[in-house]
Amino acid sequence: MSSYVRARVNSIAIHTNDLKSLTLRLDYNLTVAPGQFVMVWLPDYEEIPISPSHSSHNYMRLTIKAVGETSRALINMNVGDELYIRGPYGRGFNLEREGKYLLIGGGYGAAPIIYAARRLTLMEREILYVEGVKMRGESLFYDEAKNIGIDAVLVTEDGSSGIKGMVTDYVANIIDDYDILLACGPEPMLDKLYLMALEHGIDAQLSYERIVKCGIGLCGSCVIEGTGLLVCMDGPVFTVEELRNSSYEVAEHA
Amino acid sequence: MSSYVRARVNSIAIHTNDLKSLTLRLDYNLTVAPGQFVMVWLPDYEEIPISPSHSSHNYMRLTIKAVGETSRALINMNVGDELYIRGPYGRGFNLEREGKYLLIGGGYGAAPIIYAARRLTLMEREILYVEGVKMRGESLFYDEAKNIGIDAVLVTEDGSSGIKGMVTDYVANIIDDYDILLACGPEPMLDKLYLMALEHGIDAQLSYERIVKCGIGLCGSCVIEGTGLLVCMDGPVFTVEELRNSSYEVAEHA
Amino acid sequence: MPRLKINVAGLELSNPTVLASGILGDEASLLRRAAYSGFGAVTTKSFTIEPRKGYKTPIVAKVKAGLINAVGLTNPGYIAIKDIVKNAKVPGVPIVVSLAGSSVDEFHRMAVYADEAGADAVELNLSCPHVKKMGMEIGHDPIYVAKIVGDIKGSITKPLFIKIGLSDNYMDVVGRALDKGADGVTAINTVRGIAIDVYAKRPILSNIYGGLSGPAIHPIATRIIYEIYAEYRASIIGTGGVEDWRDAVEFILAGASAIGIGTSITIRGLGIAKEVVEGIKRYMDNEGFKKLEDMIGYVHKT
Amino acid sequence: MPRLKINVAGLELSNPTVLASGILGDEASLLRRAAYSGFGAVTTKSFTIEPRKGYKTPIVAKVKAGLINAVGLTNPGYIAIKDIVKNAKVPGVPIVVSLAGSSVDEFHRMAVYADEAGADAVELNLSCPHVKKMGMEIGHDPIYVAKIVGDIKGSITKPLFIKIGLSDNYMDVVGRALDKGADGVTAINTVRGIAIDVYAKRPILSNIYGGLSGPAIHPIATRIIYEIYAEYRASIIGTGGVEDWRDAVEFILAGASAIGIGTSITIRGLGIAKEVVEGIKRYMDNEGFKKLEDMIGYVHKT
Ligand SMILES: Cc1cc2nc3c(=O)[nH]c(=O)nc-3n(C[C@H](O)[C@H](O)[C@H](O)COP(=O)(O)OP(=O)(O)OC[C@H]3O[C@@H](n4cnc5c(N)ncnc54)[C@H](O)[C@@H]3O)c2cc1C
Ligand SMILES: Cc1cc2nc3c(=O)[nH]c(=O)nc-3n(C[C@H](O)[C@H](O)[C@H](O)COP(=O)(O)OP(=O)(O)OC[C@H]3O[C@@H](n4cnc5c(N)ncnc54)[C@H](O)[C@@H]3O)c2cc1C
Ligand SMILES: Cc1cc2nc3c(=O)[nH]c(=O)nc-3n(C[C@H](O)[C@H](O)[C@H](O)COP(=O)(O)O)c2cc1C
Ligand SMILES: Cc1cc2nc3c(=O)[nH]c(=O)nc-3n(C[C@H](O)[C@H](O)[C@H](O)COP(=O)(O)O)c2cc1C
Ligand code: FES
Ligand code: FES
Repeated sequence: MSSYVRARVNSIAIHTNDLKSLTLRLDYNLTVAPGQFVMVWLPDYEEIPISPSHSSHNYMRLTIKAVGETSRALINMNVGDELYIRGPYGRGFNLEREGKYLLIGGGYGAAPIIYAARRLTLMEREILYVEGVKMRGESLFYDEAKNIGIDAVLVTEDGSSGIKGMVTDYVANIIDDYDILLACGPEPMLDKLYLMALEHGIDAQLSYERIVKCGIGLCGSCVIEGTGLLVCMDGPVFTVEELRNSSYEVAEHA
Repeated sequence: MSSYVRARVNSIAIHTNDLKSLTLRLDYNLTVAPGQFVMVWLPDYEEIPISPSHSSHNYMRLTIKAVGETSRALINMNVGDELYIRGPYGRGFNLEREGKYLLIGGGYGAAPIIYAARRLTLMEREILYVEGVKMRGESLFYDEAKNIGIDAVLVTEDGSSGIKGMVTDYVANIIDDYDILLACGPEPMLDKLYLMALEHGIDAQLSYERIVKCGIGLCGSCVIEGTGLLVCMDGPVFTVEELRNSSYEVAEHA
Repeated sequence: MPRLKINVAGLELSNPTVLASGILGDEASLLRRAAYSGFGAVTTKSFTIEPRKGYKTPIVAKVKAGLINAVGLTNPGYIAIKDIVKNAKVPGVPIVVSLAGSSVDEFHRMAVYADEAGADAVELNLSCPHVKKMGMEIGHDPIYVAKIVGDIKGSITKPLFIKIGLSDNYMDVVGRALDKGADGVTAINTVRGIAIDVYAKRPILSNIYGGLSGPAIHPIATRIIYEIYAEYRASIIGTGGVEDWRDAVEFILAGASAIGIGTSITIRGLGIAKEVVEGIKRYMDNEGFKKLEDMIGYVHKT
Repeated sequence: MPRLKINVAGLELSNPTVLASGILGDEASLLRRAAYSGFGAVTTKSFTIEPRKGYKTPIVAKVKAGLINAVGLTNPGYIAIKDIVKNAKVPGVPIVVSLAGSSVDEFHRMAVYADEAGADAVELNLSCPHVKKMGMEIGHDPIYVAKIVGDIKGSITKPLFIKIGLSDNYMDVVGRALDKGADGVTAINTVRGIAIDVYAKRPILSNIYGGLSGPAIHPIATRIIYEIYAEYRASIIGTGGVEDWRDAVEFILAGASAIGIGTSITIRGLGIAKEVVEGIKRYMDNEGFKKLEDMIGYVHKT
């Protein structure tokens, strides 16, 4: 575990009222691999885990959804405001595997996915970026993916833009065309993909969330119940085999 | 400061009743440059500073004169007995200077001098090894120097072997033929050489002793009074300039 | 092959490493994982009567010589002990249940419950340095500690350990606790400290104060183990800054029968238990120790 | 250019670094060398009434997180203060004379003598953790400390500091000492510890126990500085594990007016004073602090 690096908000992209991307400039370089996370401390508030949607040298982009006090305070920051970062922590996506990549982001889970998509594109891998949201206007990185020439599909639940339906239903139709699946998003989505990957025998890497307090494998708060796996050390990205071998059980929602 | 390395006595050379050389085999490599020292700890006794008369990988030779409890206990050790070494500490002789070297060892001060002589010989420098003792039979490394083909002179106070007289008187006659003078021995000898070097404008490196307790520049016990110089950190080898610039004053004996 | 099996105050361990209390928390699957990874025993996080959410983040701060934490005794309340012990049990790896009460009665209730729930030993946390009215504030009062221990001792069947921290009077605390029948001593807990971020210009931990652990406290723990062994020849689980077999051996030579490991798990992972055990074995082989018992408190014999 | 001049309880320092007591001992030329190397003030080793040879070697042991020493208050006896102060004086660099007595009377005699001998300040060592009947044993008794301070205060003209260590009741000790007129507090001394060599199989120090210093104790010192400042707004010379400007700034933000430096001199040499001062300057520039006073205790303001 490292000490904090100070960061300043350099620019802000407003996706929706509750969802913004902050581009930060750090006092020192701190590069995070796609899927890894950092601990973001806002003094007077708490420290929370975030998987950057981009990271390079002393620039870092955090895409944050306001769900509680700290995340709301973060998206309410102004350009020039200071926050504190420690990390990187955890294991990110393994991008070294050969094959066709299917990338799936749901909600703010699209953050590490777009970052992985950029990195895979640099590596000249064949990829499809799929983003699932409730409705038009909630999309985070679909346009960005398009703009940089990434094959991308938007799936909206209400059909207000792109393909209509649940992102998992869309994926079910195309999954057999791909070798590797990377996903981050709400747990029900991940669990469906988990079962789908097991069924189709596809190599999948899924980024799960739990309450991360220490980030360094000491406090146990981020355990995936019953598995003995820690999100902060063993994850946040897990392969389907790792989950299965640790007797992961999907909840009712899946 | 490092932790202790355990050493075992491998062989013992008896020079006189009070003076022996112990060849040690260490559990780990610990190489000491000529003129540097190690702290030698004999549990149940004390820890004392010694400048090895040889050192290479996990072998080390200590030449010890019994003057008090610990040094006596050390020379009374048997082959296979254990002792503990930390170091190396201090600044040894600078052997990088070009020119003709005059090496002078008095009493057990010959220890770092023979080690320096061996090293200089390997470096193919021109050297003369001079050892000063009271009488025949007290010589430590004159034969060793000869055996390995080093130009060597033995000076005995009573003339029982080699040249008769004080080693400093002998040196006074030849000093102008040399560029660099290295010496270790009793303080009166060093002080005379100090004055001689100042007078002849010769580059001299002299190894002084004080009570070394910590070896790491904290306790101040090894200060050369009035100079602010610490034997354990700034020495034990000092150049004539360093001493002069720190207002070193030779005692009455010189 | 040197023998690493050891009986620590009635607790049979296949090797002397013990997962320290609070590390990895209370979740059964994590305790099981620790047990499978090679620890001789695992200790639960300290339980309290009521569930506790713990402090707000940040709950840990890195310092040069270790870590400062103020988790805040997060736990689901002592009623959960039963399920946790049941689900965490791995054959051959005893579970020590740690308890943090704020009164004689609380400690008593929890200890009896843990005993019945199948805990293999009970550890009283008398030394948490960052929670008010629990731990340290109680542990600094020898008379009160004696009362707690005396009150519990007759009521449970399993070995009873007290966990102490650094204070001016721990020798008195330990002496009285042993008199009242405590079977062993776990030493030491973390030491109160603060870390400040010079850029944020404030204490890092939300609780300001936290407990210092890791290499920083190893020499302090060595001293406390040494003193307790010298005076009482007690069974000691030596804890504090153990990162490798050498740190562990120092504790054993000073008088510890077992070795608690916490903070260094964050750097070395759970594999540290095996590494330490292998290191101790090699050391014993080299130095001619046939069994762990011969090493315990060895420095007091020379 | 930020201003690093600071008045610490009446002691005028050109910069906030202070050579900690005991480091480099008592010899005048060494104190002078420290003064010339950039320290804002230098502290002598603690003097006692009678000369003391100190302990047998080993007197230091390296541990991962610092150093343990038991020098044993080696000193030539307080009568030597006069010559040392005279010879060690460097213009603009005050000399703090440290004293270790074993009674009110001893402290009094030495303090008056040091005052008359030209000491710029007197520091009472109430916290040496490894010498019997001196230091710690006295420093743990608040009433006795108050008596010592009260007794000296009217009799000397220079600022009076008390040097405290880690104990359960240092807040009480400091409170009472300040009440009786102590001008400042030096915090902290070393923390009692033991190091064992696993091959020699015995404690390294001839005295067995020694004082832990270096990075290990920095978070403990930060906490004590923080607490004393929070409660008493005292003038504090923060000491313990300062290796770089960051460590120093932590202390200042916590409430220290000056920074004692000891152990890290063995790694960084005497040049550390200048390095720390330069680092603090850069930090003040970057963070917009105009003078040291604005930084002192800053974390208590937010
Ligand atoms: C590895 C990792 C990466 C993450 N990356 C991002 C990211 O890129 N962008 C982003 O917006 N968020 C991300 N999160 C989630 C983010 O950390 C939480 O939303 C945040 O901690 C909420 O903090 P808060 O103080 O604002 O809300 P709180 O008041 O702490 O919580 C609000 C609600 O959310 C619940 N909650 C908090 N954290 C979690 C969690 N981790 N899992 C499930 N429920 C939780 C709480 O129980 C509560 O009901 C990530 C989480 C993890 C573990
Ligand atoms: C850098 C250095 C290198 C040394 N190398 C060697 C060596 O290679 N071989 C060797 O035999 N000795 C060497 N010495 C000297 C050796 O360290 C001392 O002889 C030893 O410490 C004496 O310890 P003791 O316990 O046996 O005697 P003690 O009982 O400690 O001392 C016996 C007498 O010697 C005096 N004394 C002790 N140490 C010193 C000292 N350093 N200077 C002056 N007087 C002292 C004491 O005051 C006392 O009068 C070296 C010393 C230094 C500083
Ligand atoms: C994150 C964390 C949580 C802890 N929680 C507890 C606890 O609940 N009860 C307890 O008795 N000790 C607790 N401790 C103290 C440890 O059990 C151990 O005594 C201490 O950390 C020293 O060992 P170490 O240096 O190996 O970590 C905790 C320590 C840490 C680092
Ligand atoms: C070798 C050594 C000798 C010391 N001698 C004294 C002393 O005589 N009087 C005293 O008050 N403190 C003494 N101390 C304590 C230091 O002044 C300081 O408080 C402590 O070492 C913590 O600071 P550091 O971590 O920077 O060394 C000594 C410390 C060391 C390492
Ligand atoms: S967040 Fe503490 S163990 Fe993962
Ligand atoms: S021996 Fe301690 S300073 Fe040199």
